[in-house]
Amino acid sequence: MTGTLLVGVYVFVLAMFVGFEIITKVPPTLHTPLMSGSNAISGISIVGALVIAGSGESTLFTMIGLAAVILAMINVVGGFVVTDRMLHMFRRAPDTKS
Amino acid sequence: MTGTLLVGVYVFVLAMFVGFEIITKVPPTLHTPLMSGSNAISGISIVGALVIAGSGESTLFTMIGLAAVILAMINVVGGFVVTDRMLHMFRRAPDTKS
Amino acid sequence: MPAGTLSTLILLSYLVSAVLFIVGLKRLQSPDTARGGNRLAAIGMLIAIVATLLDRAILDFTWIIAGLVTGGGIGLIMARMVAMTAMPQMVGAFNGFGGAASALVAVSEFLRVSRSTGVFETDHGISIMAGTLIGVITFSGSMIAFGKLQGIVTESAIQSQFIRLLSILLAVGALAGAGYLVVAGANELLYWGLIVFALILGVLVVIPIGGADMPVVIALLNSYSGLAASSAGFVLDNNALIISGALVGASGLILTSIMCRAMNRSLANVLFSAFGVGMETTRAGEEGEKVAIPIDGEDAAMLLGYASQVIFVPGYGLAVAQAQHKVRELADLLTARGVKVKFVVHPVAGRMPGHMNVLLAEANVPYDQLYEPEDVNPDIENVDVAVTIGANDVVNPLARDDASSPIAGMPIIECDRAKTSIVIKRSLSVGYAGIDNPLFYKPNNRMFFGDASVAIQRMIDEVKEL
Amino acid sequence: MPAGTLSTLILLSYLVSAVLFIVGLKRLQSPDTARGGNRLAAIGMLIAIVATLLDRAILDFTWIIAGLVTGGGIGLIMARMVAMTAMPQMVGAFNGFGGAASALVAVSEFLRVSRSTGVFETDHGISIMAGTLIGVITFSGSMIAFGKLQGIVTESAIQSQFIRLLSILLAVGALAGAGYLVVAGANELLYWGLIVFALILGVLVVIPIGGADMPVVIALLNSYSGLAASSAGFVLDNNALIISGALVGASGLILTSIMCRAMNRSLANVLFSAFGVGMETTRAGEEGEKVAIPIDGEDAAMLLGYASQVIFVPGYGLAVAQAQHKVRELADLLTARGVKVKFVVHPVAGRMPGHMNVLLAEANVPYDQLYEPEDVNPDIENVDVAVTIGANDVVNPLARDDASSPIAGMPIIECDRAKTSIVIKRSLSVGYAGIDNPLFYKPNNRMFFGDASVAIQRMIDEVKEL
Ligand SMILES: NC(=O)c1ccc[n+]([C@@H]2O[C@H](COP(=O)([O-])OP(=O)(O)OC[C@H]3O[C@@H](n4cnc5c(N)ncnc54)[C@H](OP(=O)(O)O)[C@@H]3O)[C@@H](O)[C@H]2O)c1
Ligand SMILES: NC(=O)c1ccc[n+]([C@@H]2O[C@H](COP(=O)([O-])OP(=O)(O)OC[C@H]3O[C@@H](n4cnc5c(N)ncnc54)[C@H](OP(=O)(O)O)[C@@H]3O)[C@@H](O)[C@H]2O)c1
Repeated sequence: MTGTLLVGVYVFVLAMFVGFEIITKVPPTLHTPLMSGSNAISGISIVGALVIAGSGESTLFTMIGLAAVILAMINVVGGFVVTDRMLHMFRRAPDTKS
Repeated sequence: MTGTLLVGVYVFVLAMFVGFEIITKVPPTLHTPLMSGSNAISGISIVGALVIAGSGESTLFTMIGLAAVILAMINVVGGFVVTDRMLHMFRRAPDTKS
Repeated sequence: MPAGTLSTLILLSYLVSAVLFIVGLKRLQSPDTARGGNRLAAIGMLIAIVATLLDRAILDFTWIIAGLVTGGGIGLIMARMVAMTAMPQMVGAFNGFGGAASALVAVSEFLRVSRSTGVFETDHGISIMAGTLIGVITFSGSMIAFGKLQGIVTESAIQSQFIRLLSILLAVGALAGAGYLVVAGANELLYWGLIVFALILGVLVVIPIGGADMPVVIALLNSYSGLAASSAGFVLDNNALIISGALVGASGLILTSIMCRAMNRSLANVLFSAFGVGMETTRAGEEGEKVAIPIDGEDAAMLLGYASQVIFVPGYGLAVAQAQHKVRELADLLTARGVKVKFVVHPVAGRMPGHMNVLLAEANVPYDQLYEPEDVNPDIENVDVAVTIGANDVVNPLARDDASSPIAGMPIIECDRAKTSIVIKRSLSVGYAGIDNPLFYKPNNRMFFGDASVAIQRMIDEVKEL
Repeated sequence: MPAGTLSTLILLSYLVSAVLFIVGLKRLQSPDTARGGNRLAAIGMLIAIVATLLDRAILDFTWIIAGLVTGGGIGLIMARMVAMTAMPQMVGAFNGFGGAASALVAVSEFLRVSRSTGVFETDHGISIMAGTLIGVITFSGSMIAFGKLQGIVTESAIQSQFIRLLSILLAVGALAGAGYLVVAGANELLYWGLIVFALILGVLVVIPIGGADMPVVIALLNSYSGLAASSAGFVLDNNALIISGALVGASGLILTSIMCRAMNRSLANVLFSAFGVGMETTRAGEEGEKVAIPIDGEDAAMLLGYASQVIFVPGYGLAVAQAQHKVRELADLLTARGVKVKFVVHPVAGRMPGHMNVLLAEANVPYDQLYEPEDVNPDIENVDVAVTIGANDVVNPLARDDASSPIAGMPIIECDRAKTSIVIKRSLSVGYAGIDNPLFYKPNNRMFFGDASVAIQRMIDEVKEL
């Protein structure tokens, strides 16, 4: 294993810890938005897709990249918008007691 | 900034997040052991100290390394042992209800 | 695309994105901050995209713009159009797209190596293979899950030894092929074969699972789509992808385990037992012996209108009947009459975690009027009327009383201990878990037969008459 | 020592160490798992040490063994001998050693560069300077904090404009010098100068802070010692150091902010206000006007022995008098008589977070008999006798009633609302915050003057007579 991969493993393990710690504290009320919101985040592969699509290496790569950009973008935009739509509906009682 | 330093920054930021998430959930009861235990962990610089002390580069480096090993080792052993001593005293009631 | 070739600024932007994702998810810990958190995460994504576009490795923007606009447009339309009840399949489809995108990143990296040296550095090769396989399986599995929930794939759930054996063979074959490719160097034909294997594997793994278990599968695939993104991150040596993928991976795993625990079943049981197959049509066998007392709208309205404390327990049927607005209307009517109304939401009521919360939020029920079972159960004797609306398993006393029942140990809302219980559903048939519900035959229970939406409307009309 | 030269196995061991540290700290979230967690962390450290020793960069083991044995021995003896009451200064001293070790790592790296090329890569140079400065300041600051708590540095707290100005000048000088070194290349004389600056700076920053504020300073220095280790990690490009240091850095910061918040003061106020200076000798001015009613052992024993509910509120005086075992004995006696006894521990009672918990645990008080203020305050009217043992500020009603008091807003244990309150202390003098306590003059309060240990012994004797 090279150092670079290993550093990636360090980063992965730490991020997993952060994820576990943060997500376990999300209340059940918000589990559906959590699912769609985190789903949108997994569209981060858009970053890789963009580089491929723009590399100009050959038509093949451009087309693969284009497909990846479209798919990832659906995931990103769709995910964030639908989460926002859901969360928009959550509201406190107008006559809040506490 | 080189890539290596930046990766270090990634690791640092993630570890800070992990630390914050985990430590905020430690109850006040255990704050003193937390302080001494985390203190022991900061003795991790023993790792750097060992490499210097063993590098055999010159007497100067060996002596600096030796001093660093001794100091870090006091921190590590002292920290863990004193924390264990404290935690040993924490116990549940013999007639636990729950 | 090793890290060295990206400029510091871009790498720092990625770090900012990752931090925004983390902070955004953290804000999801409370409904008050959740919307802002989602926006922060979206801003993080925007920063990552813009930073990437500034990368000097990008030479040709034509197709990129086309792709961004097309994908963004489709995503926007889907997100705007989808009904709240269709959320599970929507998330399922998005998972699939994310997985496919990650897989395509790995594919193009494979092709790049294959068309230059043809030899993999071991760890780069492993990352590419992992990215490809996980991404493709996520894609085909998600599409099947989507199809099942949407009613497109009507294939009834079958759990045959044959399928299981075939899956194992395919998995072993895919792993062996991937290993061979890493060691022996790029071979495009074999690689396409692997991809086909993975596509079929995804289908075979999801097909045998009962439609009702799909939400668990979707949460699991959510986790996979994260792992696929992480793998793509390893392929590109990009920490932003690794971090974001790991966050999503952790999130999906936790949701999966929460659902399994709330149903008191293991993940293996969900994946391999063909649970919940064809039970929508099963009828309780002992109807003849036990008596379920029906009630009509007028009597129900009398009970409700003159009660001092009422709880509503929504379940999957509420979602099916889209009765959330009606229920809210009824609750408002009763509150206006001085009745104390609470909504009690079980963590696995409905078909995905937090499903009821989203529906009730859509109907403008403030989230601080929602209670969890453990808040209400201790004093449930003081509740005059417990109205169960299209719920079944989550109010089934067997979970508490019968250790041999398949749902034994699952926490329930103990409506049978309320002074009076009213259950609104269309028949005496079973729910998700496929077991009979003794609550229906308790002397203090009344059945209000009918579609939840229609039934509640009837109650509203009658309460207004009081 | 760039990462590339370390073998994969060693790097993986470091990852395992880091994970063990994280899991170990996580286990500190409950007293049941805390001890195991501490051991896990210790195992993680052992793994890191062993992995490092296997590194081929290590050629000469003689001095290493000598160092490990000497340091380990000293640490062991210190840890075994220290009294529980001396914990704050102990942690303070250890912080200093850790900071010094990190600084020495940076120093040796500086010397290595200085004696080869003499030129720094910018980021390597920055890491070295940060490691040196943070480590050295942590060291000298910790030594002063230790000295103050141990009573070696008796220098009374002074907060003069001169010291503040000098500190700022030194800080600016150190930063400028460090920047110059990074840009212009190694210059050993200047570097030693910087170290002297940093040593003095550490002293000057801590000297003006009142002895009573030392625990906050120690938590802050704890955080610094973590940051110093992280810097050393950047210097050596070693992620294990970076991660561990960041964990400790976060932990120290959180403890600092918890202490400040519990005292309702800002960190800036703690560091720069010379709060709590010389107040051990300050007497409340209005003693003459108000009347504090004393009580003797016999009457106190009567009240306690025939009560049905008693709470004990320990404070700093308990630690001073080492009365924890006596209190436990009294509590046992009362419990045997059928009295319901609770210990109510304020989060900042004593002089460091969790101080009382450690003392009571030492006296074998089970931790599930310890309550937090908010558990007890709502029903405190039903408490027959509230016994305050060497506490003062944490039961001061001014925090609740007087918005202009320096402790306004600090949560307190409302002993003044109990049926009877007994306060055990040696005089009417003030506590840490230096303000008078109206509780002493309430009609339902009795003062039991004397050293806590002696006073409790008197109560024990009298209760036995009942
Ligand atoms: N939430 C999650 O994350 C999740 C995930 C996976 C599995 N599950 C499982 O799903 C179940 C959820 O329990 P639940 O009580 O909410 O639902 P349930 O047990 O599945 O029962 C739903 C009931 O609603 C009735 N119904 C259907 N359509 C209706 C309509 N239009 N009007 C009125 N009633 C209607 C059905 O009876 P009729 O046919 O007689 O009308 C059915 O018995 C649990 O077993 C849980 O383990 C939950
Ligand atoms: N825990 C932390 O982390 C922390 C950190 C920093 C600051 N603080 C501060 O420390 C204070 C803690 O409050 P506290 O109520 O525990 O202590 P306190 O307000 O400092 O009062 C302690 C009292 O104990 C008495 N005492 C001293 N020696 C005694 C002995 N041998 N026998 C009997 N009594 C004795 C003293 O009165 P006499 O002289 O009359 O006996 C003194 O008034 C708070 O203000 C808090 O903000 C806490």
